[in-house]
Amino acid sequence: MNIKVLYFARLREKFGRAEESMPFSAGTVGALLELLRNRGPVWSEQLSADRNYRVAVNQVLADASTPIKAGDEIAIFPPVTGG
Amino acid sequence: MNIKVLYFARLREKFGRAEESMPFSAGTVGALLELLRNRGPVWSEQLSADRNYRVAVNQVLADASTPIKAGDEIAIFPPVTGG
Amino acid sequence: MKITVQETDFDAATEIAELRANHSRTGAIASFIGLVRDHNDGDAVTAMTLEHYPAMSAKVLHDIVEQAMQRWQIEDVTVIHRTGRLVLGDQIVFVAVAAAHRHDAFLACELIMDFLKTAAPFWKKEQTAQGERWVESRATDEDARLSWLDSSDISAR
Amino acid sequence: MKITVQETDFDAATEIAELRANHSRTGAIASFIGLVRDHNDGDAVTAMTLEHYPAMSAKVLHDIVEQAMQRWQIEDVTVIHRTGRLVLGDQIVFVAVAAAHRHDAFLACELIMDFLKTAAPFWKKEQTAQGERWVESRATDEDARLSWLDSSDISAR
Repeated sequence: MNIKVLYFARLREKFGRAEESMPFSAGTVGALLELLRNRGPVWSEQLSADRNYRVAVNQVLADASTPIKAGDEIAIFPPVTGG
Repeated sequence: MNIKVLYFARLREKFGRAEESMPFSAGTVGALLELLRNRGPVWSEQLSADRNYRVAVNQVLADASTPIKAGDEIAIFPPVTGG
Repeated sequence: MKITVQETDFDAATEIAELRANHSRTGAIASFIGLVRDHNDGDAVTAMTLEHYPAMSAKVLHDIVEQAMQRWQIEDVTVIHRTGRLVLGDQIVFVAVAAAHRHDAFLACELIMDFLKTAAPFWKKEQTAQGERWVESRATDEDARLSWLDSSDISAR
Repeated sequence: MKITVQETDFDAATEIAELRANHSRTGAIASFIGLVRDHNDGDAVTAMTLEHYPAMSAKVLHDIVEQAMQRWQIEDVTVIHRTGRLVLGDQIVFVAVAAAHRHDAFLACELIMDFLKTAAPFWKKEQTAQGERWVESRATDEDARLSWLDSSDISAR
């Protein structure tokens, strides 16, 4: 199955991409983060558990246990600073 | 000595006047109120101690013990309802 | 600081633009507009007349604004209160507070309104279907004023 | 209810006039404008770029406004958030709440801003004399959000 992953703000810059479509076998947000951390030092550093970032699944805030299914839109971003 | 007394809103209507200049021998707000109450039933009723009204001396809120001197401007009015 | 009592209407955007001018530290503007609404105490209201004590009203508004400026970090404040005859939907009062941070602006704006409601010498006479009547002061307005007296400067809600 | 995320500027008076139209029960309008200010964390700021997550930002703003409308007696709400490049003094965000009574309007307006600051997916990148930098989120904003969670509907400050 394929999912869409979006990155915003500092993470978009660090990862050098705003979005990507990627294969992902059914799992959770936690499993996706683990997969991304294995891409290399920038990824493992920015997405380490002690970093402050948020994950949304289909535009709703999620946590590590949130399930991901085919076609979902996952967004990973730093704490928000609007207003 | 003479003082100026102003009346506002409901009290202005009840007393049939917006302001007056009146002789008043040195005393307090309490003494002035007693003098006004002696003018008749409308005055004694509107200015009775259980009625809710305010007195200002020279545009500053006062109480019964506030002294009044020659030339002072005394205002008597209902609780405010602006805004 | 701009404090005026006037019969004429005001334009909120013009006032806010003036408030912002020359205050580059301003990051937040909280403002309030009070309007003549269609009902009060259960009766339909069509219009009202606002009376004030001219020698005292602007003075009290100044005192209130000074209290707010001593309590929070405020850049500037505008207060406009109208008098005379007003009809349904008309603007009655405008308060705008410019500050570096939003919490200061919100608190100052609300305090100014709460104190204005209970201390500034204005009186409303409403025209209703049942005739004219002087508006009664509200215990809830006095409660609102009192709520500011026993709270610390920056406190939880 | 009007909620927009846009690059273009807005005019507060136009927005307030639209908010008032068709709401004769409205006696109070509390509003807030957030501006680009000249300093942040000690450095001079000359401009900023605001990025957002388009599919999510308006959705979150809607959710926030719904929460406020369930909590207080609110007639109508307008929220405008700008994105893109903004310079010193530019308007960033506008929130206006129309209600019968002022306390409801003030509380709703402040809650919407506090929740927006901590939940709506917008990010600021500032241009300072020291170069570009992403704005850091503030613990005080999170504290402000939390302050709404354990308070009753009409509570002392």
